[in-house]
Amino acid sequence: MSQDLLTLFWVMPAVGGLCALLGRQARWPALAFSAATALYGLILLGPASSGAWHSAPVSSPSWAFGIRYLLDCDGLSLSLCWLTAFLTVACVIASWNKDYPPAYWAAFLFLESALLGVFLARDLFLFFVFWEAVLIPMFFIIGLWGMEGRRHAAMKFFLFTFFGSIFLLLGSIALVTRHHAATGVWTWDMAALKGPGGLAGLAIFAAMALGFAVKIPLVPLHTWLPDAHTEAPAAGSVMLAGVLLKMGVYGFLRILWPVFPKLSWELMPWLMLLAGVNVIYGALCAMAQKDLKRLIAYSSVAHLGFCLMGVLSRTPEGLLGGSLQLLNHGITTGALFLMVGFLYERGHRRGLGDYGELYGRAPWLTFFFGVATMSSVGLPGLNGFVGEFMSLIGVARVMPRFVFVGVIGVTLAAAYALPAFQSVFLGPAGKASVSAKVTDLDRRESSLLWALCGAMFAIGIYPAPLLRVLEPFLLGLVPAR
Amino acid sequence: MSALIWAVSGLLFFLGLAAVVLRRQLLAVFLGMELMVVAAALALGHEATRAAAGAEGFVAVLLVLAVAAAEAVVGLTLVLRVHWSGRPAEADSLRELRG
Amino acid sequence: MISLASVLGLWGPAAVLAGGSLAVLAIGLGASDEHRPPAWLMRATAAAAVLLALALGAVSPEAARPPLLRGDLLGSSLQAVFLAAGLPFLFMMDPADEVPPALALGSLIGMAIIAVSGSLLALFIGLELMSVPAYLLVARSRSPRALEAAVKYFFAGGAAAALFLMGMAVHFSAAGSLDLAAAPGRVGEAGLALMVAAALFKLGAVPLHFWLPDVYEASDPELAGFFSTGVKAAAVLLLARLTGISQGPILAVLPWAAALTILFGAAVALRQTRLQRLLAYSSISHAGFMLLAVAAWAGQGRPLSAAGAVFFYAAAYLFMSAGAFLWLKVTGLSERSELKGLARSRPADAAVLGVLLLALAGIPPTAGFVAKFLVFWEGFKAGIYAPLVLAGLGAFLSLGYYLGMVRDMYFDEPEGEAAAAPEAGMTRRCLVSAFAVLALLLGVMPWLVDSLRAGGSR
Amino acid sequence: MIEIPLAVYLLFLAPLAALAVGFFVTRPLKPEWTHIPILASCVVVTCSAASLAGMVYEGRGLDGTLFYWMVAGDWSVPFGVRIDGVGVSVLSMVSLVGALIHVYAAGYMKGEPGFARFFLVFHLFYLSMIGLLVSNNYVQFYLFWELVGVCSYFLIGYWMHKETARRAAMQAFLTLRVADFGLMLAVLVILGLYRNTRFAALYAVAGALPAGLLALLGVLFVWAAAGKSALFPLYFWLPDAMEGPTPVSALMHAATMVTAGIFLLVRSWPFISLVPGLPEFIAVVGAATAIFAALLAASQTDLKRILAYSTVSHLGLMAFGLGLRHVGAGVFHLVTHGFFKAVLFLCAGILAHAAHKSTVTVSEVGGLWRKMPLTFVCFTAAALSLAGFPFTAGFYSKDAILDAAFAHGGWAVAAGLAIAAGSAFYIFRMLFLTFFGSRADQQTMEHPHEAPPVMAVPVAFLALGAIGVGWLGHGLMRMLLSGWPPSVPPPGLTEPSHAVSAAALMAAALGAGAAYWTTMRLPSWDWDWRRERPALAALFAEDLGWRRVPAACVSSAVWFADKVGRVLDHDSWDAAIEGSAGACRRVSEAGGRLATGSISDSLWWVMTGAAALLAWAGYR
Repeated sequence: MSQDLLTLFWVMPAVGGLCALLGRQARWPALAFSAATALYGLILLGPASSGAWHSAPVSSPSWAFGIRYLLDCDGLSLSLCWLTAFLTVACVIASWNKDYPPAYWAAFLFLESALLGVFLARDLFLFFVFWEAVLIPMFFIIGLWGMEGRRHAAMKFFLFTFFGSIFLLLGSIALVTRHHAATGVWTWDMAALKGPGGLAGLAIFAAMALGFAVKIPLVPLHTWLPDAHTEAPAAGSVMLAGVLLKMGVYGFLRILWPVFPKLSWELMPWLMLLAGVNVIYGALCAMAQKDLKRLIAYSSVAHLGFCLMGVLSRTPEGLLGGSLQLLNHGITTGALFLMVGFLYERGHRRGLGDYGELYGRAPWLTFFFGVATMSSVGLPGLNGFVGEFMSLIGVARVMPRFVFVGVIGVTLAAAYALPAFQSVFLGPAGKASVSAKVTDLDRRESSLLWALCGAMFAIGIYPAPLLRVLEPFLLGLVPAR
Repeated sequence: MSALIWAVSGLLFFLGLAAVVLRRQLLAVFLGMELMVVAAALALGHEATRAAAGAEGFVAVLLVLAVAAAEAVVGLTLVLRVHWSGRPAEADSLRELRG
Repeated sequence: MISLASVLGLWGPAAVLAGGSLAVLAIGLGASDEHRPPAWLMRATAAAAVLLALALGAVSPEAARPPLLRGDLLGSSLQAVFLAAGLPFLFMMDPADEVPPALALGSLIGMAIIAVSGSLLALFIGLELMSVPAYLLVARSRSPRALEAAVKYFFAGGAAAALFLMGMAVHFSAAGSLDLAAAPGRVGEAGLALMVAAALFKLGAVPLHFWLPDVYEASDPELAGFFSTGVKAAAVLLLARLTGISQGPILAVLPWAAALTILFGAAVALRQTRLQRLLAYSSISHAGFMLLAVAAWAGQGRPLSAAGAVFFYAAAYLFMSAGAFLWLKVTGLSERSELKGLARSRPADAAVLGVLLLALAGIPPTAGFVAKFLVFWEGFKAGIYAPLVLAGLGAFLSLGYYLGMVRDMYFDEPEGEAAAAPEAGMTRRCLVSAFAVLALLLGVMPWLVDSLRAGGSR
Repeated sequence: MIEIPLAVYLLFLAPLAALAVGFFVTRPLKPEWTHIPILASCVVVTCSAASLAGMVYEGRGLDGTLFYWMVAGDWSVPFGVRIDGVGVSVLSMVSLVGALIHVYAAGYMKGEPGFARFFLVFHLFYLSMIGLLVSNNYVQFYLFWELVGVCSYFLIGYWMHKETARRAAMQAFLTLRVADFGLMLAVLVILGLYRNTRFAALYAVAGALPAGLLALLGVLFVWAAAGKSALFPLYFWLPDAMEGPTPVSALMHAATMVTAGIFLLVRSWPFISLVPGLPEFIAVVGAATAIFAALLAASQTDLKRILAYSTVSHLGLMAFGLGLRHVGAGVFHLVTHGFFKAVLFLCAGILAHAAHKSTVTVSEVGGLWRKMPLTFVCFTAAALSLAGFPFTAGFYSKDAILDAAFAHGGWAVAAGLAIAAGSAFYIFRMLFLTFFGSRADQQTMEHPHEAPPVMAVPVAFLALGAIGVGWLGHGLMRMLLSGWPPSVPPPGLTEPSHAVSAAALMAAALGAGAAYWTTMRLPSWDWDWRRERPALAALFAEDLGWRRVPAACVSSAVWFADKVGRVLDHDSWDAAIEGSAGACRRVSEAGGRLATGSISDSLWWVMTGAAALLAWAGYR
């Protein structure tokens, strides 16, 4: 019974997508199904927190080679599913009065169903199928309804991730064959698989980590991110930054840590170095950007660097902080991209110098953007701070000298986010500025942003309940040192 | 004795090969091909006498010659069609399909 | 004693096909020039013969030992594949006279013989019987350069046949018999090398592939579809038979040849402008994957469970490649630039080709992905790691043009007026979309492999 | 669990309620009434602060947890309250001065377009300052520390249309952010090693901390305090922060926010005092800042900028007192400074309000003591207190510091006296230029009028405080003892010997005389030296060249970011990846050319392939 409940969870948006495709007026079924999925997600809280899913009887027959249709849902997966579901509802509402064809709404619902699949799958093969299935809708969202350079950005996005996932596939197969060689059992269950030691283990770990690193993105492999974010439609960037970037870190948490407990601990310093480079490099690139969306894209590179740092430290604070920061970044950057989308709807421009003195014409937009910027800068009292601070505590407990890099990243965050906020919203309106065309948010848009800002404040002021939801799986990853 | 036969067969095979690869006219290439088949048939026939498995070798030679004949029919018609189409039956005249 | 079942199982398909071809010729001869028999009649009889052969093929023969013939599961399953490949070819053929169906049946007979052959001689005869009708079929294609392609195909095929013969002779001298049994010593291996070269030629492996693009480009789309699926499946079977009699040195080269084929095929296909030539090079790349599957299968000591990968790739490729070629025939497009903006002018066609291309690229949840996954899976079990990584990179390169075509269709504006869609019959469109749906479904319901594995381990 | 008195909850709940009511109710409906719930909450906060002060005076300190903020398995960060001597003494000053400035602001900001926005952020600042003073662990301290920084950004940049205000706000925020780097790193290092940052727990284990760690923590705390309390390296944001409205300058940049840095040093005193040489370093930095700022204050023409530099100077003085290990004197001066500096700022505000400008320069005012008597009286009282004349609050607290300087001897004495003289000089120069004899080339204000009561009454109260607070010295010292960490010598307040008082008075009188001589006797001296030596004037305008250093830092950071962002990331690395696609195209075309289309070539390839296979079979 329990597996079918989870199957219903990820199938619901797919069915919605089909309805949207067939119906003439696509946006109403899209809203109905995405809202239903979000509400359904809340119902799963009860069993998820009590870990009821994991003991689910293995009802599904095993296909060849031990591959099985296995779903499970614990705190970490559930919170990421919530993030996906609520951001999808936000995207549907945000692009409500724009005349998109039915395929647009269907693409978002298919994307949501594939993402839910990724977070619920516990079979490595099933995980991989969902992992790749996410690419197709996103490719079409960027490619069909994006900005001017969408063709190139969509191709670059797909090719980058596909390149990574080839190595993920090869690594998974090698892992399963090695596991069979060691234990004589064909299984693809993430919880049961144990990676080999020695050089083979290192090769498998490196291959799978490369697959995930492309998605995080770790710096050398990140050049698809700014293009994809800049060229995607507003709602597309929300989903891209809000959820797709989380799949990489989720992959580390869900697969690499349990399967390679000892090896991942030995490799921690090197990965931490990469995460540190991510933070500093992302912040510096963000400071150099002239386009608002590219700036937020590079800030995502920096924020994901923090998440990875926390997750790498394998301490209770670090793990929980990193995972919480995944959610926080989804909410904060989702809100930022929504607002840039609203701004683009009005002024059709994304440059930093194209606006100015918006506080008079659009006070509510300025207020919400200010709150989101402060949250992204990591102002305590908002959600950004809790996640980043706990991640850095994890780092401090494991590599005290390295926390210096993290704090420099936090300081640099202010150096790129605030000048951008000021030049767009408070600064002088140059002669080429289009601020005249900017009107304030309407009821639909501000209600959306009220929800997101409410979440930012709630998590910032009282994060304990959400941290308790995340705890069950993550505390198991703390190695007994 | 068998070494001599194999030498002759090898020589014939190599000559046919050279013709196939080096010559320009299609007919010459065709002859080279037939030469290679004949060389193989010779070797087969010789080995058939030595082998203990009965008539398998001889049957093989017969069938090979039959198949070579069928091939020749098809090959020559194609070469003639090229000739009739006004192009010299040269390897170089047939270069439109490239890349 | 040879039981009736085994004779039926082994000889049945070839005999029925021969009968069918004679019937077709008879109808053609019988009718005089004024009142020609209806065009579809010939193709219907041919199709009936193929269906009957398929049915007989399903009767799985035990390992009977009549001379020249020996059947096994891989043989009968690949036989089903190339017979199935014949059907769409016959169905989509332009209704001319009785000669093309007869030739097609002739070629199928050759393949059937390879499927059940137990000796090298039978293999040679099957190979030749498969190839010669093919030369004529190419010559009869409508393209202006059909003759040139046919000539190239003939001479290359003839040379390969000569090589095979010489290899057979050398092997015969070492082994003493023409049976498909391992020959002792280095001489036998040398003979085998020549024969494997001929098989690789037929498959289109890289150094020996130069004939393939010209032939596929000049022949009619449905014929090219038949070549890329039927003939290639038979070539795989031929190679599988040959690996049986090798001590090992040849087996070591196969994975590297496969990797080279995949990479070269994908690389060259990137910049092709004519669609049929692009699909030709992509079929070379897929041939590389099939070669890799055979290498992995042979590398593990030819267990039947590993044969699933070879079979499934051939089966999945049948739908994808035949679907793609038949799509060209139905829509009448030939240049890659004509694809630009197709999603707006002809959305249904664009969707069908989109699904086929995603399957060819091997993106989940399509059959192409499951096929590639199985190849990787068997490859890892066989321990050929480096070629697998190269194969993965080849798959990545192939994404360049498969996804490129999808991008052209969906993201670009149509240039110039849309080519007038030929009045292809609705039935043909349904056939092509059926292929696309199958390409999708096979990916989602991999029970097919399960059933084979269960069958194979018996 | 310690029973937490209601007063503590009120400290937080009252402002929160006022903010909620203000934001959701009065702002949309009646923006001009926003200040009413906020003033009410100020009163409640001041009363509860007073009750807590009484509680602590009787020796009943408190350190408890309200709720758990961050939680991870067994580890957690509490959100708690620590009511001890240090906290409450500064809290009572801040709450009282803050409340009065709120009242003043109600009058000063009436009619401003962003009235509601101003009061909401102003009160949020008030709440975060209070939270900072009562928090019981470093993480919560850091929370309010950052919140105060952000509120200062929005308040300094209140008049967004002015370019200078925006630049000042940004400069303030980024400088504070660079300073907070130190505090965050220190807190993380503590958490990394001890997983617990409660003051009580850390004080208990202070002695056992390794020397290296203590040194690092000490330096980081000093770096953070230097930023927030505008000590030498990072002081330049404070004078520019005068772009904000006067109540902001009064509350933030005189009485409360800038003292947060000193408060951090006092809170972390058990660690700093154990680091050999660090207190002396603080003393030197404090003294240098004080003298440097006093010199600059004397050269300014804008009233508020003079007071800004005077604040920098007095913060230096407090640090100087702390550095000389007289924590009591430092805290005492912090409290008294809060009062008299607030009065000075508010009077400057009244002058600006009368001139209907955001700020007034010395040349625009003169001879106002007859037209604005109340302002003159309050200003003079505060000026006397600042200069340290007997019976004023400043006298007691400044002399305590001078006493510490004399006890330390050597350079400290000279520095102490120089500071006393300097501060007397610039404050009396401002007094004479503003209120006495108008200069020949001065443009006097058209019709200066007395401030409305809503502004005058709070100034009067504060002026009384500026005088009377000095007498509470001993009561303050008793309060400081409660909750003082045992490992550190208690903060006593020694009675300054008559010799010290006399010397201080002498220095102050000297300063005042010099001010009188330069402003009244040589009326145009203040303007002449600027015209004759423009280079020197420019040098002073650039804080003796120190302003170029932060400007250089910012431009080099932007240059480096551009190098990394544009050149390294976009032009070279991204181009390389795009280039690889081009390379694939070239390989593909080469492969295509390989197929020449001639039969003999394809046959040649067939034969070579077969030969290769043959060789491979032969070779193995």
